[in-house]
Amino acid sequence: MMQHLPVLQVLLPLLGAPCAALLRGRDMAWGLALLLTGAAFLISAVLFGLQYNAGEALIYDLGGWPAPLGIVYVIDAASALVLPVVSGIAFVATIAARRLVEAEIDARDHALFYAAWLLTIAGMLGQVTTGDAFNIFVFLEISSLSAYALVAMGAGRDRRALPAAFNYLILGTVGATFYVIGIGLLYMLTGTLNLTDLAERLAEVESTRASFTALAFIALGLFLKMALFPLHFWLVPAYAHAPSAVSALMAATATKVSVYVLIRLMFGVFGVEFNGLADAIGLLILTLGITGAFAGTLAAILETDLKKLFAQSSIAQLGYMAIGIGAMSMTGLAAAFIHLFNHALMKGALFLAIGAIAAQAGRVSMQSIEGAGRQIPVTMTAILVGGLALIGVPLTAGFISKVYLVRALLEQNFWLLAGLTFISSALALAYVWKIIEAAWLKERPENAPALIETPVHYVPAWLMVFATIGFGIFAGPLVDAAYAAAAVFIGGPS
Amino acid sequence: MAVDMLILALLGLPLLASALVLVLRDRPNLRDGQALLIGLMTAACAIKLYGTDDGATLKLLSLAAGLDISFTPEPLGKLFALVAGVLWPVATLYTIGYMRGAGEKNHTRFMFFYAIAIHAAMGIALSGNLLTLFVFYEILTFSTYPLVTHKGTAEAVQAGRVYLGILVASSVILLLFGIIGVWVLTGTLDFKSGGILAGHIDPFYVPFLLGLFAFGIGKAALMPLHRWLPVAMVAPTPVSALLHAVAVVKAGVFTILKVAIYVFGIDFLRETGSSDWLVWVASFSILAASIVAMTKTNLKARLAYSTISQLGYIVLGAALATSLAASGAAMHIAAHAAGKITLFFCAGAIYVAHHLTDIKDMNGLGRVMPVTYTAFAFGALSIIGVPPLAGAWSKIMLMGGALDNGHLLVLAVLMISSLLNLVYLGEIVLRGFFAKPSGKMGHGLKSNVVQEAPLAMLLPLCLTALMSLALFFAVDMFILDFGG
Amino acid sequence: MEGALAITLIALGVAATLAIIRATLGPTSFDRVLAVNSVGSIAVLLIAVYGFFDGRPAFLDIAMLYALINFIGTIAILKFFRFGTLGDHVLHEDEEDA
Amino acid sequence: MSGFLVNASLISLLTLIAILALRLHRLFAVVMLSGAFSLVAATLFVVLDAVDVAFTEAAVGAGISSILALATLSLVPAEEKPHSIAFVPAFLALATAAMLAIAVTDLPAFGDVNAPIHNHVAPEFIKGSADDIGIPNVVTSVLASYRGYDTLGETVVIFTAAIAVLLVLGGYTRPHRRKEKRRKNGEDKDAR
Amino acid sequence: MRQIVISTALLYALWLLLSGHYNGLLLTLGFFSALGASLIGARMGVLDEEGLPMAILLRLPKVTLWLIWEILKSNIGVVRVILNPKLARPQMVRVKASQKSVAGLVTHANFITLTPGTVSVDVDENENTILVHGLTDDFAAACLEPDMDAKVSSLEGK
Amino acid sequence: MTSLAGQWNYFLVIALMMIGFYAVIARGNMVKKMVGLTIFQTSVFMLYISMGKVTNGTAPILTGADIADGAQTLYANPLPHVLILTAIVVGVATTAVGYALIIRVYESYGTIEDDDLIKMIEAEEEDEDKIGEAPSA
Amino acid sequence: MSAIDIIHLIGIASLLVGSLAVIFGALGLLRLGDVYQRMHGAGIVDTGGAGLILFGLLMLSPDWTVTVRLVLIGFILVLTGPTATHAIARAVRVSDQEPENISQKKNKKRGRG
Amino acid sequence: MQDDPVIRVISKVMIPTVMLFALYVQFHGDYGPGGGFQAGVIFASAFVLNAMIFGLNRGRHVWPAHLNLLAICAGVLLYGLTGVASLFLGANYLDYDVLGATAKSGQHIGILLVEFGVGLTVASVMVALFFTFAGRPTHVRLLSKMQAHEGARPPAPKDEAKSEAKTKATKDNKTGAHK
Ligand code: NA
Ligand code: NA
Repeated sequence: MMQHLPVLQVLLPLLGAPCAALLRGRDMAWGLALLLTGAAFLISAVLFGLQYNAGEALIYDLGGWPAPLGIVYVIDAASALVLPVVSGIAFVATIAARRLVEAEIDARDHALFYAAWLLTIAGMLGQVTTGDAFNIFVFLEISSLSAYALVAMGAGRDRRALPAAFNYLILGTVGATFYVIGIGLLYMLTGTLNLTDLAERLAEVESTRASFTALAFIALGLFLKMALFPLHFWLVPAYAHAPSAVSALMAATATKVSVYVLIRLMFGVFGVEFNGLADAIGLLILTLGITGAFAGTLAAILETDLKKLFAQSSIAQLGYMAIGIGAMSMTGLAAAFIHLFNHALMKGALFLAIGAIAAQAGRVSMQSIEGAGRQIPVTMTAILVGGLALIGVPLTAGFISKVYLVRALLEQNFWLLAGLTFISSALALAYVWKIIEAAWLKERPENAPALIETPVHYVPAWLMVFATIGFGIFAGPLVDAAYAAAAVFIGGPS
Repeated sequence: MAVDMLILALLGLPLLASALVLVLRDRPNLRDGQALLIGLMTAACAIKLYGTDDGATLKLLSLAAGLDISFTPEPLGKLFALVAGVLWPVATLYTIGYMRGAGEKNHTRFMFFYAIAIHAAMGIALSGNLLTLFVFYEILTFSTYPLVTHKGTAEAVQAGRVYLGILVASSVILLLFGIIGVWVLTGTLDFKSGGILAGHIDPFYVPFLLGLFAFGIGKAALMPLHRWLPVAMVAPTPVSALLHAVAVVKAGVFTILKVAIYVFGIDFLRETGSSDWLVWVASFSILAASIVAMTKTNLKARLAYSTISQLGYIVLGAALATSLAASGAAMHIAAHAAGKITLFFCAGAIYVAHHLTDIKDMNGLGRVMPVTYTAFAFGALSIIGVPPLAGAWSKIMLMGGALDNGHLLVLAVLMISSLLNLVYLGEIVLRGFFAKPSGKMGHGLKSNVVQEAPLAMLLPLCLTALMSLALFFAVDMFILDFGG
Repeated sequence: MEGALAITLIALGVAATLAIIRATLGPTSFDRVLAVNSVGSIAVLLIAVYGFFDGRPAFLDIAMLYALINFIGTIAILKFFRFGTLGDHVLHEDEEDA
Repeated sequence: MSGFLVNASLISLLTLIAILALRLHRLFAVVMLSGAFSLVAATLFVVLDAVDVAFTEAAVGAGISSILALATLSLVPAEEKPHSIAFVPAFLALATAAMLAIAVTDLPAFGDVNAPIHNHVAPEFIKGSADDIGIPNVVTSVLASYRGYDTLGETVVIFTAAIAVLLVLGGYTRPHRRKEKRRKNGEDKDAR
Repeated sequence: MRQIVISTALLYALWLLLSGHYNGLLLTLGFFSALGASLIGARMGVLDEEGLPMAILLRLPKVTLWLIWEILKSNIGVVRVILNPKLARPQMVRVKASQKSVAGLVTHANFITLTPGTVSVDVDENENTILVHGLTDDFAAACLEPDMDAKVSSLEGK
Repeated sequence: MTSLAGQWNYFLVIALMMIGFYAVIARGNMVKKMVGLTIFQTSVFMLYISMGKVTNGTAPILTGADIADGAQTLYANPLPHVLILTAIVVGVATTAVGYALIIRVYESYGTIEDDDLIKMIEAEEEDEDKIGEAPSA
Repeated sequence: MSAIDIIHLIGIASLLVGSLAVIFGALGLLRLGDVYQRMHGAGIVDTGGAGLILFGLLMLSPDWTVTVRLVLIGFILVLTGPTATHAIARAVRVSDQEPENISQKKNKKRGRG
Repeated sequence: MQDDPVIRVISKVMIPTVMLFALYVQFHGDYGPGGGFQAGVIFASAFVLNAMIFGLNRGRHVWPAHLNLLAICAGVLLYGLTGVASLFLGANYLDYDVLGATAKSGQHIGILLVEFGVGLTVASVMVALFFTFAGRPTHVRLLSKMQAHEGARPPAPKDEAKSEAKTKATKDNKTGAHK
């Protein structure tokens, strides 16, 4: 059965969804989701090990049809790194979901909710694993469609979830359609959809305008999906008004997967030397990245709603990932992978902690957490550590991200850009500190509802916090894995 | 004891103290007692370490390839460890007296973060590479933040914002930039005698890189990044002692010195003339801060600007880039530490005993608090640079370094600044002993009745005053060779 | 034979265009429904005729499907007009009270 | 050339319908035009030899989509607020189109039998459908076997849509009590 | 039950006509498809006298040629009006129908609509009347003739 | 290098695509947006199907002779057809979810026009901030 | 001239006449005065046009599977075409959008009936 | 719509025909256009027609919601588990070769099964979609409820199409009363 692990890890949540939809008993669907995400996490960990030992990509021919005839699953150093992120966070978010969903979603909807939950996870895992350009689109849509519904479920508390979900749907679909146009052009030029085959055959026709346009459409589509500035405006309302469990899952994983797909196509198919345009493309992405970093951070500083604040911060953090990509180098790509990994942990921790509060207090604003540092110290400490990691304080995962990001920029002699990156990350201090001050330096208002915390509330967030610190202190394996992942796309160490 | 063990002890003992503080939070005497005891042990270890030979490196862990947390004691670091280690028990004793005397709340939290700050200072002192240094530098920042905002008033919160804003922003924007820049340029972050940069960088860019460090190290309070220091005066006096003498600003100037010596290499700096600009910035900082200090009538504020001015000497020492100047700077770390802690202890004692903060209200107070004022005079004279007190040597060494380097104008700066020191510190001593009581002093106090602060406070300030004296005679400890 | 088929195709195309024009002009909604229904019928014929270029029954299956869908679509639109819903006609609150 | 005429007239017709759909404010008319659009599009697919696609487009675009749109219009206002031309979107659309148009000039000519896509992989599908799978409809072979995994995904997408709609609109799994009551009272005329 | 059998048979015949592939699997699937469609149809309640008017279906071929002729005639009549729209004299007439079954009535109504120039607008199954829109006086008058009514009634038999 | 004349089909499709895309991003009415999206997507389908076309080819359903001894006839490329079948399904799935959301939006806001919605949401957010400030003020 | 040729000729003729009918029908849809009248135009498309074209194709049919389908399409059109037209007519009648001139006549007829 | 005998009777004839046509399309996907997806849509349209003509409740009665949900899931599972069967027979996921005696027959069986799964899911999903959309009470009711219960909500924009529908409905109600 070992050789089937690549497909099983997507299949479990995928086929688990219809089973979950049929379950009726209390918590049954949740139990199933927990079981399946746990299994997926386990499998992805095993796959990571298998791939590491093999030292080369594991290929799985679906339907027994070899590429390029059929669709293949590819476990290489890159997908082996991203899979555990998605499945691990999915697992932890599922643990937390029980309490959050109970508080925020009508009990009659739970079975369907967890079905959609599993679908969105399966969709993301599928996108990461597949080696087929069109199959990416199919799984992208599985995860997106279920995500639209999950976001809309926030309407039980906040009706703004509905227009947010609708706009998310429109822009998500436009993004996906752009992607499909790009893939269509590529197909027309090469006659294949298999990514490896595409890369080989594209080399012959890469100097055509059509191949460049294909890249532009694919990139635009994925920029939309990954909420890269200035195509980010759908993200904040969607994450802010979604149910807390959904915010946590999506904020930590959804956009990352699109970043990964972008890397896979930009570097894996078009190649870093593409058409002699690397510099121009890199510069464009760098510009968008740094602008997004500033725009997101500044917007976060002005926010008073914590979910929105951290959603804005996600825009900034995605900007950093774009910066890594835009450096168009081995280190840059490794940095993007490192940050992709680390940011998933930090945002997971933050949104899970905020979710624990939201489940009690509804909207989590600056005002509603005044003095919370004393009432729920464990939860608030999770937010503190997550916030410090966002700033990039040493011994947190965020520090490692930043070090490699800036290293990548400096290697390419982008000193000014490196400086700007530092400035924008320091600005994160402003919004993190607003929270710290509200939580610890203000007294809890007398009329404010009492907040409580039990292990159920904070354990999921703290799992992520431990990971954030753990990967901040023992980052070596992660860095190695990220470099190995980058080496998939850019041959050899630079 | 092996060097490794000493390093671990110096890092571990403060952590142990902080843990015990939490454990013993409901038993104040035990809590404070153990802190004092561990402080003394730390001081002993620091002294022991100072006597050992160099060369051992302790690699604690590796974040990633090339990113190690490692410790390498070298003369400068051992000196800073010594300063922090010896002053910590003294400051702890003083803190116990102050916190109880002034009736401050949250004593446990205070003691906890205080110990963490010492831990961070030790980490900085012994750091074997830039990454380690940076990590502990940030720990120091964040662990002192709760101390600065200890009072929890709106003013304290605002001060905390400025404190954290300047220190964190400067470090994560500029310092980290510089560190990663060095990493990319040289492929290493380890401190090495003679520096690591030579040959890896176009000399044209060296001044800029140096600038990243000089301003990135906000704790050195080089103008214009000095604002955090005066505003932090809102915190209780033991915090001021910690900031100005034991750990924080010393960590800043220590870092500058260490970077200049072990990363840039003073020869490389001098030969390329890359630090000339810093000489003038430091000089400006020295004079400007002194002048501002003269305008302040709040005692702690005046002391704060005095510190900014004095830190300029140390930066100047680094910027002059000769072995003698660097030794002078190192000497001044110790000398100023001893002197300034005395002054702050005295200010705290005055506040606890009489709730006075403004210099104008302190006319004639010397007669009410003779011990305190005598100690104050010792500290002031040391800082002004009057023999036989420690500050005299460091100024002489700096002047020598300036001569070596041909910066004659610096001599003038040093002399003028000594004059200014004399004016703004002397005024306090003179008012205390010779002026007629006035203002608040007039109410309910008889100028001929001695009314000192509690013994727990008095003892430390006498100790530190004597240290200022003792250091003058121990000068050969500080003649270090940095190869320039 | 090809010529006749081509002429038929063109004729059907012209007819479809005329019908679309009617669908646009209206003026009543029923004119539009009628016109769109005719477009459907014409499309059925168009595909049937086009299939003859290939001489394959596959196309006629599509034509058959068209005819069925066209009917269901028309019924749906009319139901929508008449009752304002495709589901059950529900009384309004005020009517219910009356 | 005749191919050109048929295609061009069909696409022109589609363009006409699209513009009308864009300009009309009565939404039910828009929905009907959208249905007509699908019918004509399906006809175009027939002309382009994509019979399976035509079949699907007819059933889905003209059938289910229109019915869902009508069901929606029965619940929301059927009139659009008038709008003037928005220049930024118009510019964006033009820019996108221009980008594509430039790309297209590089592509193999329409219907070119020597284009890469007709000579790589696709011949193997056509051959394999006969030799390996043994069914005449190559589209079915590719859909269900060669790319069967995509089709599993497609099925899941449809499943997802159902889950999503049931979540968003609820209702389906739990009948409205009021309606149940009315049915009992025999008031529900349409349902008798 | 009887209806299900009839329906299954009819639908299976339809399957056989459409299929064109007569292997065991498809013949079996076809049978079950026909049966399934009939069973669901029965469950929907569409397989009653109205939905499965065997009498009319069986006799339908009798009138086919006549109907085609009628359709052609009226086509020409309407084309004339289209060429000269002024000829149109639209009007509504109510036609009394003699059919006994609803299916017969519906057949009548659809025959009316099938012949252009007349459209059945409203069919009243209680009063057995059909409201017809005629394009001209002639068309309207033609529906009132008993000709078509009789033909349809003959389809019902008995 | 192929001549411009060989690409006419693509140009026409692109023009159509533009109309759909414009409707999606320019129109404030949600139903209109959905219709625009459908047109946009359908025109992409046409792009794909156009590329699968082979001049003088036929639908990719093998005739009897070809099944027996390999493909002799010229067939259209079946792969774009398969891809577009999937895309159509995805499209209708999206449409269904979109309409469901539109219904819910209307039920909770009383409008399906973007600009009205934005105003209402802004007002809501202002209220929220006011409520947020009240106790501490 | 063989029988096949004659059948083909009939088919072609039928197609051409059918084309004409479809055009006339669509023209009627466009030209006639109100919605009721236009239904008669649409009726031509559905009956004469469709019938003749399908008959023409039937004559040209290459094999019996095609024949079967053509007949079936014819059946479906005969069933659904008039039903749809009737449904539209009835919808017009119950709506408020009935053409003016008709309503008056209708009332008259009603009065008479 | 069933008050009109023409529509009613013709629909009754059409519904089984459409269903059979759907099944024909389902099982002849190997030979001609169509397959599970198209068949599912067509099959569902028979249900839609039935529900539009005879009312949703009668439609629900024919095919209850919980069964429908079961069918939705069963179709997906049928597809997915066909692939799992390949796994157990020692081949890769969705490799149908091992499902039959020969590779070709295996492919036939596999395609038949998965296409049926697709058809089942699609048909039941389309039915579910229609019933969910069409079964929703009209907004007029909801809005008035909303205003009554939740106080100040913005009033719905005045909608003429709706009031048309309303009068029509009322009229229909009256004309149908003689029954
Ligand atoms: Na459509
Ligand atoms: Na098929």
